[in-house]
Amino acid sequence: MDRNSRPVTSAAGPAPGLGVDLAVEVAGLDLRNPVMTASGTFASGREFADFIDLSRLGALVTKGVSCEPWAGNDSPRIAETASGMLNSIGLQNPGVEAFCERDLAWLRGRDVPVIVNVSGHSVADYVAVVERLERETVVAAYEVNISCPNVDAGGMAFGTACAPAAEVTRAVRAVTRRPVIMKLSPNVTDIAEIARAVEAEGADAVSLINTLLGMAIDARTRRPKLARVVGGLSGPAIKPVALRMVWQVAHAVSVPVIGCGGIVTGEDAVEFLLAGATAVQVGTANFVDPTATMRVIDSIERYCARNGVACVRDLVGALEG
Amino acid sequence: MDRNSRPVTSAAGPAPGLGVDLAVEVAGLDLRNPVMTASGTFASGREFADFIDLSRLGALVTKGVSCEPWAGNDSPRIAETASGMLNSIGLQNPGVEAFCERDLAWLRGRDVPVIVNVSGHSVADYVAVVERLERETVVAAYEVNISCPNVDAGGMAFGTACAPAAEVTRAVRAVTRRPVIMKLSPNVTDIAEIARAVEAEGADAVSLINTLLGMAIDARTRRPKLARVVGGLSGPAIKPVALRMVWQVAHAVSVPVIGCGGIVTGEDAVEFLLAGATAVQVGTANFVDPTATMRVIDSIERYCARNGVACVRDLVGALEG
Amino acid sequence: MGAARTEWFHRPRGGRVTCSGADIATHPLLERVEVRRNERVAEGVGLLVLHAPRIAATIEPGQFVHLRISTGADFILRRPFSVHRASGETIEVLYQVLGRGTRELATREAGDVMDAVGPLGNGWRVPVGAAHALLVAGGLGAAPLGMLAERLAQGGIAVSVAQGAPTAERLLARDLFDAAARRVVVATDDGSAGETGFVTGPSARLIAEDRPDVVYVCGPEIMTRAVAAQAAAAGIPCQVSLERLMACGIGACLSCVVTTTSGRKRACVDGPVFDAEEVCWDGSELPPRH
Amino acid sequence: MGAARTEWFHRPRGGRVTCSGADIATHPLLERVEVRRNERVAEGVGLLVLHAPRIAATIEPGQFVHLRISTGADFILRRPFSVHRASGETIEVLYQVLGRGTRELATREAGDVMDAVGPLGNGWRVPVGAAHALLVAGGLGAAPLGMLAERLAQGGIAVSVAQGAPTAERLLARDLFDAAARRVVVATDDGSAGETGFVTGPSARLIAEDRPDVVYVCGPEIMTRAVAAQAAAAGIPCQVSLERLMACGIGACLSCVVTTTSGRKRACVDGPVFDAEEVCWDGSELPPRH
Ligand SMILES: Cc1cc2nc3c(=O)[nH]c(=O)nc-3n(C[C@H](O)[C@H](O)[C@H](O)COP(=O)(O)OP(=O)(O)OC[C@H]3O[C@@H](n4cnc5c(N)ncnc54)[C@H](O)[C@@H]3O)c2cc1C
Ligand SMILES: Cc1cc2nc3c(=O)[nH]c(=O)nc-3n(C[C@H](O)[C@H](O)[C@H](O)COP(=O)(O)OP(=O)(O)OC[C@H]3O[C@@H](n4cnc5c(N)ncnc54)[C@H](O)[C@@H]3O)c2cc1C
Ligand SMILES: Cc1cc2nc3c(=O)[nH]c(=O)nc-3n(C[C@H](O)[C@H](O)[C@H](O)COP(=O)(O)O)c2cc1C
Ligand SMILES: Cc1cc2nc3c(=O)[nH]c(=O)nc-3n(C[C@H](O)[C@H](O)[C@H](O)COP(=O)(O)O)c2cc1C
Ligand code: FES
Ligand code: FES
Repeated sequence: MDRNSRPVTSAAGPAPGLGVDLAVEVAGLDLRNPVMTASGTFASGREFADFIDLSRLGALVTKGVSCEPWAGNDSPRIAETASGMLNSIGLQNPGVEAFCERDLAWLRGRDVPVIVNVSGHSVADYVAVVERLERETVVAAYEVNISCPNVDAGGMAFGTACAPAAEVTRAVRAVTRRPVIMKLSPNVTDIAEIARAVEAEGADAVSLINTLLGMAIDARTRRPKLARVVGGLSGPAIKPVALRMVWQVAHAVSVPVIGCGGIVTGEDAVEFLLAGATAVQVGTANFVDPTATMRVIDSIERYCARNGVACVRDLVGALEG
Repeated sequence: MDRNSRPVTSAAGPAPGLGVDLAVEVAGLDLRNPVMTASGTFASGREFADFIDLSRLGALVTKGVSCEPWAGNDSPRIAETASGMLNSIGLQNPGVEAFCERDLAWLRGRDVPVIVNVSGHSVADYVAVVERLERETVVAAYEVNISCPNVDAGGMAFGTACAPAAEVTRAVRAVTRRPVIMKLSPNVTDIAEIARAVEAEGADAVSLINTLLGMAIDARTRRPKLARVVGGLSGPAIKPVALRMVWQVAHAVSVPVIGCGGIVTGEDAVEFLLAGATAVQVGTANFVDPTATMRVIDSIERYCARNGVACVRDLVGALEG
Repeated sequence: MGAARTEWFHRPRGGRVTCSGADIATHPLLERVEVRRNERVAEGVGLLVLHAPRIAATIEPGQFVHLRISTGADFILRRPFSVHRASGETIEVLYQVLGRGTRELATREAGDVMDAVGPLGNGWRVPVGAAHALLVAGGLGAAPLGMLAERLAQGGIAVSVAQGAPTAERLLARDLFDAAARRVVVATDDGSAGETGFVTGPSARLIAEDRPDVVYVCGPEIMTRAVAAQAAAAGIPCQVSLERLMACGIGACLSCVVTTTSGRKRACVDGPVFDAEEVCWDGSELPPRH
Repeated sequence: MGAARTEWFHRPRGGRVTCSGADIATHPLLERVEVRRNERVAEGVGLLVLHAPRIAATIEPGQFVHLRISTGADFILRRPFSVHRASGETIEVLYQVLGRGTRELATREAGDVMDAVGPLGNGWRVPVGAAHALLVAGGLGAAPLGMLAERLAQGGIAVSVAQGAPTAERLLARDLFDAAARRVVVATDDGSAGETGFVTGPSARLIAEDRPDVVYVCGPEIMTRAVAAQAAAAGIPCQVSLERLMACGIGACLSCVVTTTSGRKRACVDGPVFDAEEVCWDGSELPPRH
């Protein structure tokens, strides 16, 4: 079976060219449009290259990478829920070394800004990953995940109180001049407070939300649906919570906010921009439709054209009272 | 038009009588089954009497009542979201005096345990409501709402930190010997901690979850869908979060837990029991199907019969590892 | 100015205009209904005919049903629709296709079943001694006025109609109005029928020329408000049917409130028909439809 | 014991058994497919025939498609189904009605369109020089083995089949097995066809009597594991097709991992077919079907 003999995939075509300026700047990065992939839902892009033109993305955010390889959690790792899904992948990844060799090597020359999502069990872990990645020129920025609900040590624990969130930010900030985006957890009483804490330590942007901690039970077997019992809720179900948090954080900090949570359509993305996000991430929707990011970009453009918005930046925070 | 000439409604029939013992005890109340109404979704029951036999309910939890009349928030007050809805009713109610005259008077002799949901802007408010209600014999217990996201002063603020939650509990506890159920907010970093704080002050049970704080935006008009901007998310979308919190709290306290959040079917209710709830509340589902509570009761019974569960209490916390 | 509120106590039910007091308790029921017909009647507008014998038996003009459209596993609130006409065992609904629910409604076919809660809300009331009524309909507002026109005519009350719509095709319920009214004046946005412009032109003229005893209004809230002001200025009692977002439809959730001179009332049980005088136009109306 | 792993490198594609190396990259595509037929074939089992020319052109036995069943507005993950048969421009899927997705799938009619991602996963591989293969199918496990039987026979490889199901009616893909195999031994739970009991009886016998060169297994994981043990004990190479919950189906989400001797692998791209020897049966299989 020859690779080349397989039919070319139905990659969504180029931007319709409606004369809308879609470019945004986030944390010093110039993006051709505000649409990124959400970490962990897009691997490093390779799996999607059959379906879409990666260079049309605003940015590509990779799956979380840690210092050493992580095996992740046992199966089952997902459960479908009403308008959403739970996952307890547990940041399975081959470690930063293998990541650089396989994933970053593949990403080189793809003409898309690469943001590497960084995980750790300790502050030193985060630092070690970033230090290793500093040698890789293809990396445009770091997104530091202090909000994963699926690992025992570290993960979300760093994102649910100001002091550890600030500490991780400070430590990462100290070892890189590249943009640092802190990815915040929604499983907190006051997300604006955490956002302010990481901003104070030099975060260039914040991204939110990561998944809500949830659980599903199979009444028939009387067992949790996830081997790890609890997992992270994503998808349209969480959009109202995500929008609210983006709106709160956008009012609380002056660094850019990257909005994420349940985005499936261009209209969803526009709602996040109106709430104050400068860019958005598409996550779970990629699983249902591998061309989701392209659809969202095109539909934002059409929304702008239809509504006389010459420049997508004019939508940011443009919610009317 | 004569009232009596109208056709009788299709009230769901009596329990199928499968020989399952559905009775549970919660905070000293003996309930004929574990199914209650969730506050604010059932008014005081009158509106549902055309559809169901109220005496079949485990308990009826009334809409929140405050000391003085509250006008609630402006319209629009609801927005539909993916598998859920937002509301920003804002605890509109006629005040405890009118509530006693109209609602409790109507409830007298209805043969259903009545739990009154109590709201306040201050600790003194909560106490005043309970003191007034102490004179009403029809009241079986209080559910103290320290978790409403829809009022500016009080409401959720009491439920998002241990000290105020404990303070409200202590104050209410001091003025009544009736069971006190504290209704907890999910908008917190650690709900188990709040549960322990109210248990320590003498709460007889905890109920959870109230709504998640959320927001919806109309991309066309660029305005928030709710006049109040933010509101409480309820319905199936939040079930995974509710289940997780019930499971956490059931492991953290020894008083009974009343589970709530997205219950639509009997299977949903069974999942909450397995997670550790002794009773459940059906909320938003009442809007879609006014007979929802009856369906849930019947279906729990059938689940038990089918699975050889003689007594519904055997399901409580029976999640297998 | 206007009739004293206590005079609103007749219901326009066929020939037998019965007296029932101001606080008419509605006893809604949950009925499994079957689609008999579902067809396009104009651009983006459908007519749904439902076999709903128990609701049909008691529904009054101005009341509505709350339809559970979705048959899927997913959660979706009911959708409220005025009953446009009831005859025998069927009720008819005129609906505009707007969002998720009505798009799905448009795909229902004869034989499909869904469930309906109804009759809901109060209906239009007839002032004692009224002999001549003006009905003012804007767009889909024609729906709850169709049945009213029919019943008023049956009850021997003279009917005039002022109707507005975007285009001639979207002048709905024309059959009912033409059969019941002695005079129908229309306006369309594009001039494709009647005069060009809003219905407030014809309504003002009919109020001035015909001096009706009562004005009934349903349409976009901005129009409703304008017509209510015309009636008030002419000293003619006026009732308006208002739309609010509704979760339960039966008075339990307080999502549908209308601010009135006597506090917040629920559109689903205290309305949707309100005495125009008591409505405080507080800007909480729904955004205009597309 | 068993064939060395490097020998697994032929794909059973029709008459032309081509050599393609171990790391066959699949290039899935997103195709809008049309339902040609959707019919009940047994209690709770449907056969779906899809017009899917691009997927049909390249799909191999053992590969699957990821179907987007829901056409509604609500969010629902895709559902993975093995391709049971491919001919010309169509692919066939045998599906068991279990939950929300398959219940909805059962309502699709000829002419309906949906979208499919495929071909996905690796397929069954043929050891170099194999002349005789045993296929062991449990319940719906017959689905991915049907196309394999057909292709092996076309490629001149002798086929035996051991098949188990709850009842005679649920012995699926019989037409393909009967046409391709020189010997089919069946077992049913209720004895309504063949012997009474599990398929592990016939499989043990066929392994012992026929000494196949390779064993292919698909069915409930507990059965798969038992048959894999029989093959291992007989020193016969064995491949198993495993089911895991899948979100993306294309290798991106890591929801579908199988623990192997070389770490966690993704069932959607590194599987669903695994060399039985490399699978660590870690108890993470799905709960048995109803
Ligand atoms: C008492 C009453 C009678 C009505 N009678 C009619 C009628 O006869 N014909 C007709 O076409 N429409 C009528 N409407 C409006 C109709 O209910 C909405 O157009 C419909 O619910 C829109 O649903 P959707 O899913 O298509 O829109 P979506 O925008 O997807 O609906 C989202 C939510 O908003 C609500 N909603 C959206 N628009 C309205 C609106 N204008 N009024 C109330 N709720 C709305 C929906 O019920 C739903 O909860 C009536 C409304 C009320 C309150
Ligand atoms: C590679 C592969 C091939 C398959 N081939 C077939 C086939 O040919 N015929 C067939 O009938 N079934 C097959 N299955 C199983 C089929 O995918 C499930 O039965 C189906 O997804 C159930 O969907 P549901 O909505 O009816 O059930 P639900 O229980 O409502 O589904 C809920 C979730 O669980 C998943 N799920 C439930 N059961 C299974 C299962 N056994 N395996 C994987 N995911 C599951 C669903 O995909 C969904 O994400 C295959 C599974 C895999 C992984
Ligand atoms: C399967 C899966 C894996 C994820 N892995 C990561 C991860 O490695 N790092 C991270 O920061 N977020 C991770 N997330 C969270 C997403 O990036 C995103 O924040 C979340 O899913 C909400 O967005 P959505 O609703 O669009 O999916 C993961 C989410 C899913 C569903
Ligand atoms: C319209 C509405 C009004 C509510 N009012 C109250 C209230 O007065 N007091 C209270 O404690 N909870 C109130 N709640 C919260 C519910 O009781 C319940 O906790 C929540 O809706 C989650 O359950 P559900 O998903 O089953 O609706 C209200 C919820 C809704 C939707
Ligand atoms: S819609 Fe619930 S009170 Fe009116
Ligand atoms: S299903 Fe996503 S990696 Fe296999």
